[in-house]
Amino acid sequence: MQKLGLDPTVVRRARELAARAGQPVVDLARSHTTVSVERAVLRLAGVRGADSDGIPWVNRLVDAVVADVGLSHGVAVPVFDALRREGLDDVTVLAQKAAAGAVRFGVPEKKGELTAARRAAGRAATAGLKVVDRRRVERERLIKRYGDAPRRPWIYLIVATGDIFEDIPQAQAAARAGADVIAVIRSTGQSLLDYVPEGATREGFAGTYATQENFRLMRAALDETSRELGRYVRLTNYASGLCMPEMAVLAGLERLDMMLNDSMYGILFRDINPIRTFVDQRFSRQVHARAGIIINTGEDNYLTTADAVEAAHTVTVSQLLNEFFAHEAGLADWQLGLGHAFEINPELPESFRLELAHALLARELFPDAPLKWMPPTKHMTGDVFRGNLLDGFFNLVGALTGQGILLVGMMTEAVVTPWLSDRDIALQNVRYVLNGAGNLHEDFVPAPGGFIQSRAHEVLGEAVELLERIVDDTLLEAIADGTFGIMKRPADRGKGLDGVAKHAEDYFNPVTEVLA
Amino acid sequence: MQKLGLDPTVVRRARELAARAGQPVVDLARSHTTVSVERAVLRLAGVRGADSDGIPWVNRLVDAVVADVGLSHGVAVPVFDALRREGLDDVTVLAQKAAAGAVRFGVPEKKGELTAARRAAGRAATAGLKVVDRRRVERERLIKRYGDAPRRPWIYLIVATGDIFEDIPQAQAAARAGADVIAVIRSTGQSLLDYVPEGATREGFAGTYATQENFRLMRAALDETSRELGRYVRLTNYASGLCMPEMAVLAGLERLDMMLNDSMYGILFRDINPIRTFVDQRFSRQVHARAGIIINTGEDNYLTTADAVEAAHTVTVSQLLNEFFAHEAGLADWQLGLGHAFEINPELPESFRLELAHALLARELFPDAPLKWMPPTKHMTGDVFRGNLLDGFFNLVGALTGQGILLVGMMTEAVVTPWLSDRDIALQNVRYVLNGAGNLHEDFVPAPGGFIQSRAHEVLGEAVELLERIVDDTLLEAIADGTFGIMKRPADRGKGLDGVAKHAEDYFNPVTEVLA
Amino acid sequence: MTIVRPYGDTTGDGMVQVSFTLPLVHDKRAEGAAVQLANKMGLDPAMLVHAKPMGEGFTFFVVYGRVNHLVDTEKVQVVERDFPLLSAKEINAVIKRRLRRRLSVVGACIGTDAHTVGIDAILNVKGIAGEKGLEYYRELSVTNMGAQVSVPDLVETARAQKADAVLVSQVVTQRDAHLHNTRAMSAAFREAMPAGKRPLLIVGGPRFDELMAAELGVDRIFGRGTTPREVASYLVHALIGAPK
Amino acid sequence: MTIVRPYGDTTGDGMVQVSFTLPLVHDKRAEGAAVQLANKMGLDPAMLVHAKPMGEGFTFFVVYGRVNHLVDTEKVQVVERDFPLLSAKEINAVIKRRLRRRLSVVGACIGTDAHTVGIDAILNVKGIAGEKGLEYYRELSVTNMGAQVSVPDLVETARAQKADAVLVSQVVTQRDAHLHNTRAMSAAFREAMPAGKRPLLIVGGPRFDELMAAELGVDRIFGRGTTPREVASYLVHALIGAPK
Ligand code: B12
Ligand code: B12
Ligand SMILES: Cc1ncc(COP(=O)(O)O)c(C=O)c1O
Ligand SMILES: Cc1ncc(COP(=O)(O)O)c(C=O)c1O
Repeated sequence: MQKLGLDPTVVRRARELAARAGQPVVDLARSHTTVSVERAVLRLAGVRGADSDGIPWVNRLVDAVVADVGLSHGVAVPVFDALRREGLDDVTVLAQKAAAGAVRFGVPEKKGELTAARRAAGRAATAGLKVVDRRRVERERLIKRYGDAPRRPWIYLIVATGDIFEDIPQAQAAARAGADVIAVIRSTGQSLLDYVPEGATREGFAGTYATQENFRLMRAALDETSRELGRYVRLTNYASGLCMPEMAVLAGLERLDMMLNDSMYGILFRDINPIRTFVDQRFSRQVHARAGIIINTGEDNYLTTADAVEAAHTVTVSQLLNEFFAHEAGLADWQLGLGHAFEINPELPESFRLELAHALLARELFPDAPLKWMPPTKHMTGDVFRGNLLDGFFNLVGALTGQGILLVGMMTEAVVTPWLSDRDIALQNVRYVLNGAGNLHEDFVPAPGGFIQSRAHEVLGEAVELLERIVDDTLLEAIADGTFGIMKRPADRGKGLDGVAKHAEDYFNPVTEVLA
Repeated sequence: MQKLGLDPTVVRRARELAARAGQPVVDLARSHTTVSVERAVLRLAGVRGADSDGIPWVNRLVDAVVADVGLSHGVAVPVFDALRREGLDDVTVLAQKAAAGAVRFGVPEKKGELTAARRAAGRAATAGLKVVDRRRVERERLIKRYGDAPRRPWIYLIVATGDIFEDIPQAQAAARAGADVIAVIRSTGQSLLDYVPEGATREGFAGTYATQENFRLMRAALDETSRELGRYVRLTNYASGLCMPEMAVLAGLERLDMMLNDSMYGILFRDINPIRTFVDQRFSRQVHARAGIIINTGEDNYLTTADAVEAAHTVTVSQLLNEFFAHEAGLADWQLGLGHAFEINPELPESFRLELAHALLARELFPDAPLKWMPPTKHMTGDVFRGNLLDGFFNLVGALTGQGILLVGMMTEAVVTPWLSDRDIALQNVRYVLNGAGNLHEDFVPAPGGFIQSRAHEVLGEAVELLERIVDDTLLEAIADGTFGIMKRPADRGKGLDGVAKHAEDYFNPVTEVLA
Repeated sequence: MTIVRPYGDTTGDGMVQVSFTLPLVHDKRAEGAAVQLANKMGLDPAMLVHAKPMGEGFTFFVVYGRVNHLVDTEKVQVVERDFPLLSAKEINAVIKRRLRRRLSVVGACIGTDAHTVGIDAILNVKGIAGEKGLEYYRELSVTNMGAQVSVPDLVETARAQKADAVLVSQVVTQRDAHLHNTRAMSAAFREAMPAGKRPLLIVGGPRFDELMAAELGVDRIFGRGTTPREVASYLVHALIGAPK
Repeated sequence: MTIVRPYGDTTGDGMVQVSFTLPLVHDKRAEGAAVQLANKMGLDPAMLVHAKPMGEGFTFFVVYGRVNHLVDTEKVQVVERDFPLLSAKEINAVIKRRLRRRLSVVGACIGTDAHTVGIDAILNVKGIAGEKGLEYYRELSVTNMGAQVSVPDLVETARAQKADAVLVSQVVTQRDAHLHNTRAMSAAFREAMPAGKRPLLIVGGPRFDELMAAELGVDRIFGRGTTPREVASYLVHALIGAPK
């Protein structure tokens, strides 16, 4: 049921503008590659493990290729050409040799060698994608076998102990307590590492590292719990930071179910170079599309730095852009966990109705996307009694507006990363609201022309205006100007720009060949 | 706006049935008197103070009259006859003499003496009522001068330290923090005392005594705070228990603004005799009507002993009865703070929508009464985090259904009488809800024929059925059967029956003469 | 495990939450005072995470921190159930076989306390938590005197009913009302009846400390969440002994 | 008043609320363990009012009770503001008159911490709580390096900007990240510059203990709710001295 009476022509116009604003960035992404995209390719093609310093062999291999021929041709051809020349069949062994300085890389001049290298790379990459495909089938099978989450919204809980072996029992406990989705938070520093750490880890600040092994361990533990509970429990991590494409690959290989993956988060909140981010982002989304992974975007973050009322329309604009980029990369609507949040200052008159207006706008603009509804954080304080109350009203908005994924708020938000008891209290809160008022949306009918409808129309109007400006000025300019989250990020600054290259004429990527 | 689509004929029928069920009880009340009614008359007529054991002179005087002539004539004539005979002009002095055994009482046989006594009693009682009238005018003036509560619902807070001198600063602090109404809880034992203690008191369990002096002290303190805040802060106490009529008089004399005053509470929850209660109740309401005091009824209490869903219709029935009795005693609709409560088990599916249905039913049945909305108590536990959450949803129902008086719930309900910080947290909760969602009722439209409407119709239907049964069996039988709050209270049992007398032919009461 | 610490999100982290009001105007010194108190309670480090001025001269605080106390579960004092939990059937059978008359129980909520829901939950057929109350037991004869019963009336009724056990409920605890009333009750029974003739004295209510029975002069205390079957089983155990 | 107690609803009642989790399965013994802990924290009597089993082998407790500790407000240790709070006008005037050049400030959020809202609140024109940030002060020259700045970069920039003061923010505190980073920062400055040439080192963030400045090797710590004017006033006080 449409409750806001949005004008379909305005909605259509908003989408058109988003496409026009996004297209230049897509063009950029299609014509560039990055070290992480190339490493992701090699991971799919079978490179595994790390050297004794913990630097992954994919990093060593890509570095070696870049040193010899640069990045612009892609690494697949030089690598598979060398593999043939060296008479090896294991790319990891090649990486080890290359790291020792024992291999030279180049793009073969002979047509036959080129074709052979491309074909070999294609076979290897396809083998990797097959694993991803198997994982996807496996997920579907397990959901069928164990059963799916019992209702919408899915209940999404975080664990963040900083030690995978503490995280595991906490995640299992959270699942038993009712979580449908577990997100394992990673260490504060990881997004700026230009490699993915290896192995099980017990360190980190406010979370431990995202590694393939940690993914595997956690997924196995949750499979066990899913079996026990008779309900498939989803696992989430982050495809963001400098290794976004590799994270997407690892998630696909280890059957993660959802990934935080935003088109602009890294730019805005990690000061990663915009071009780097957009290129990495497109590749990671192609992989997510293939893996059947649901992405979660990060519009909620803007409201922690910008004002949630003033900047409400920037959330809408960003959702439209994220949608455009996602569709372009092959993601279906059911995979779009577009983000938004309950971050209006609770002291503001009508704050709750404003939240309803914003949440409903997102719901009606993206009727087929499983919106990710984020709890209050910015206006949470050390007053934990008040905190639990705000979380309750956040949950109510979630229920009234049919959000798809409910990130459960913690009363200790302003104090600590969640304690065991915080999660328990928070889940009790969610259960009370969903159980007691879960169907109240039937009786929630924004008065025609009233406060809620007007506010939603106003925000949509502002979004259209902003999109018009972005189309005129370019998205990169808008980002440089602080349009999103008041963070100013010029396109020629930020981390990781040196890992970007424009495609050479002969650029070849066996993965995008398949995924495109 | 009517949101439930109640059938006006059903509503009319419910009221008619309530009148028919109540009328025999009114007849009973009109043909009986009680020791407390008579003491109330003497208080209005000017008897003050207590003996050295703390027994008020009114008690001594009424006891002396009863010993000589019984209660059935009323005490006014014997007393004022004796006053004339003794050549006294101060009734308190007469009481003292009578207590010493120095006065005999009788009903004068001579027409002239009788008329003289009646006239003297009438003059004295009228003087007392004049004070009450002055207080009422004073209230109206102060409200005009300081301003009234800024919004509906009025915010109602309890103080219960057990010491009037701790209660006062706490009440003032509560008012400054936002309370529009302060209720001073009295000691657990007071309702069964057949006299009103005298003077300022610093003892009691879970509250200190209701005395004329405590009333005066608290009203004076709140007047001071009202001036300071530029908003008249109302004061509440209890007209219930064995001294209900006297409490009403003292409240009128000391400008209390609201009084807890229910037609059946004392019967059910204090095991006071039903006849005693109904007689006392009628008189007390006549006085409240004159004093411009708002009464608060006690239907909320039923839901602490009975189940709030099963017994929902008993609340409606009791509200209809309380309304009938109140109108009959001269109270206007604006004086009817009919009680109901948020007491449904929060574990029950749809609990919140059921609460909405019940609260809205009360609202639409009594559109002109300032309903008193009571917070969760029964299902509160020592989990104070959950407690604050439930209170928030209680506040939301209050706002969505336009309740008149919001009794603020405390997160420590199951633990202690409210602490200073509990009130602060509770008020913060109320402010958040009213400020953020106070106008959400505009968007709350129970779906036609949906869950909320159906439930409200169902409860009203059950109420009509129950009223039909009560009309057939009599109200006294229904009370004896445990219809209300599952408490079984036969009409010939309970405390205070010996203080009841049927009017003699010549019964005279100078107060009811005026108030009738 | 015998030694444990509070658990926030990591074994042994010792984390706890504390809130309180100090009668001080809110300023830095008051915040320091709050930290001082938390330190005295054993929180170190103590994080003051919330301070809110209230009224005149009061401030409310929330403090989180690591507490350095250890909990030794071996040294925990509790009143463990030292009798078998019997079924209604067993209870009736034991009474019938060993006592050969119905066991007489008198219940009341004494003093000015009017909270009957608790004692009714134990006595009335309706019961609580899915268990029927003592009235339901064929071999128990129950007299429920209701609320606000005076101690002399209770003693009188106990005598008249030849009570084997007296069950008293106390819910209001402000200013230790429950302790005063219980002491008055047990003293009255001691005065009224010789040791051998006295009924078993049992009190219950949500805020009693079950360890205080001796101090209050009663035989047993039941706290939060008591069920009728526990009480009936205890009655059999204390008055008749083990079933056999 | 110098000696105070917590206040529930009566002067001197000493009432506090505590909650925590114990790694114990919920039973009577666990409840006893919770009371034991509360007793060790000084609650006596301790009322256990809520116990909730969580997951496997954990129980959450809420306890209320009277704490027997006294708070001596004379003995409270706080970092009191020991400098006058100046207006922007005064600050600019003092710098202009006494320093005769703009005072150079370099700010950053170091380590992997990406929380810039706090340092931005102090530095950016926008400010916080109605006060403009340091950039707004005509006589202050502000370099805001943003977040996730490495210590070597910070030292480098401080040198380049001839910083009179370096302002560092730390918000993430898990596993004492803020303390590690602050120590690393102050050590780097000590190593890189001789005592007389070092800028004033200031750190801030919501979970710092303001008493730890010496221990962390910095000149001053600012906590929750700091406003730009306080910081500017301190800069003037510490670098220039009293206005006159
Ligand atoms: C229901 C209720 C009422 C009802 C009582 C109706 C009735 N007929 O009982 C009404 C509305 C009348 C009422 C009135 C008052 N109440 Co009241 N009431 C409550 C309430 C909401 C629930 C109590 C309850 O029924 N619990 C459910 C039963 C099943 O639990 P229980 O009593 O703990 O009993 C269990 C065990 O303890 C044990 N047990 C109990 N007794 C016994 C006895 C024996 C022998 C055994 C073996 C076991 C046993 O077994 C039971 C079953 O498991 C509580 C708040 C709360 N949520 O706890 C306040 C509460 C108890 N009331 C309170 C107060 C202060 C009052 C009033 C004084 C307030 C006023 N405004 O005037 C009045 C006066 C009452 C008086 N004179 O005593 C306070 C007491 C504060 C304190 N700690 O001292 C409370 C805690 C609320 C508060 N925070 O202020 N109340
Ligand atoms: C906004 C926010 C974010 C934003 C930050 C955006 C940005 N550009 O800053 C985003 C969304 C990006 C974010 C991310 C994360 N966050 Co964050 N975040 C918050 C949040 C909601 C508010 C912080 C804030 O802005 N406060 C407002 C400012 C004005 O206050 P302030 O920082 O205290 O600053 C004042 C004073 O402390 C002082 N001050 C501060 N610095 C300085 C410096 C100087 C020199 C001086 C003088 C004074 C001073 O003055 C300021 C003004 O009064 C808090 C929760 C909360 N409600 O507190 C969590 C919180 C800080 N985040 C947390 C975490 C764990 C993270 C993540 C690691 C989580 C994740 N899922 O990945 C990430 C990674 C961040 C990273 N690498 O550091 C935790 C930290 C836990 C802990 N105690 O260690 C918190 C407490 C939430 C939680 N409970 O988990 N976060
Ligand atoms: C979309 C998105 N990506 C990433 C992150 C954080 O992860 P990291 O900084 O470790 O990449 C967040 C944080 O909440 C997020 O919202
Ligand atoms: C209508 C009514 N009267 C009286 C009381 C309690 O007062 P008392 O028992 O002291 O008369 C209540 C308690 O909440 C009540 O609801």
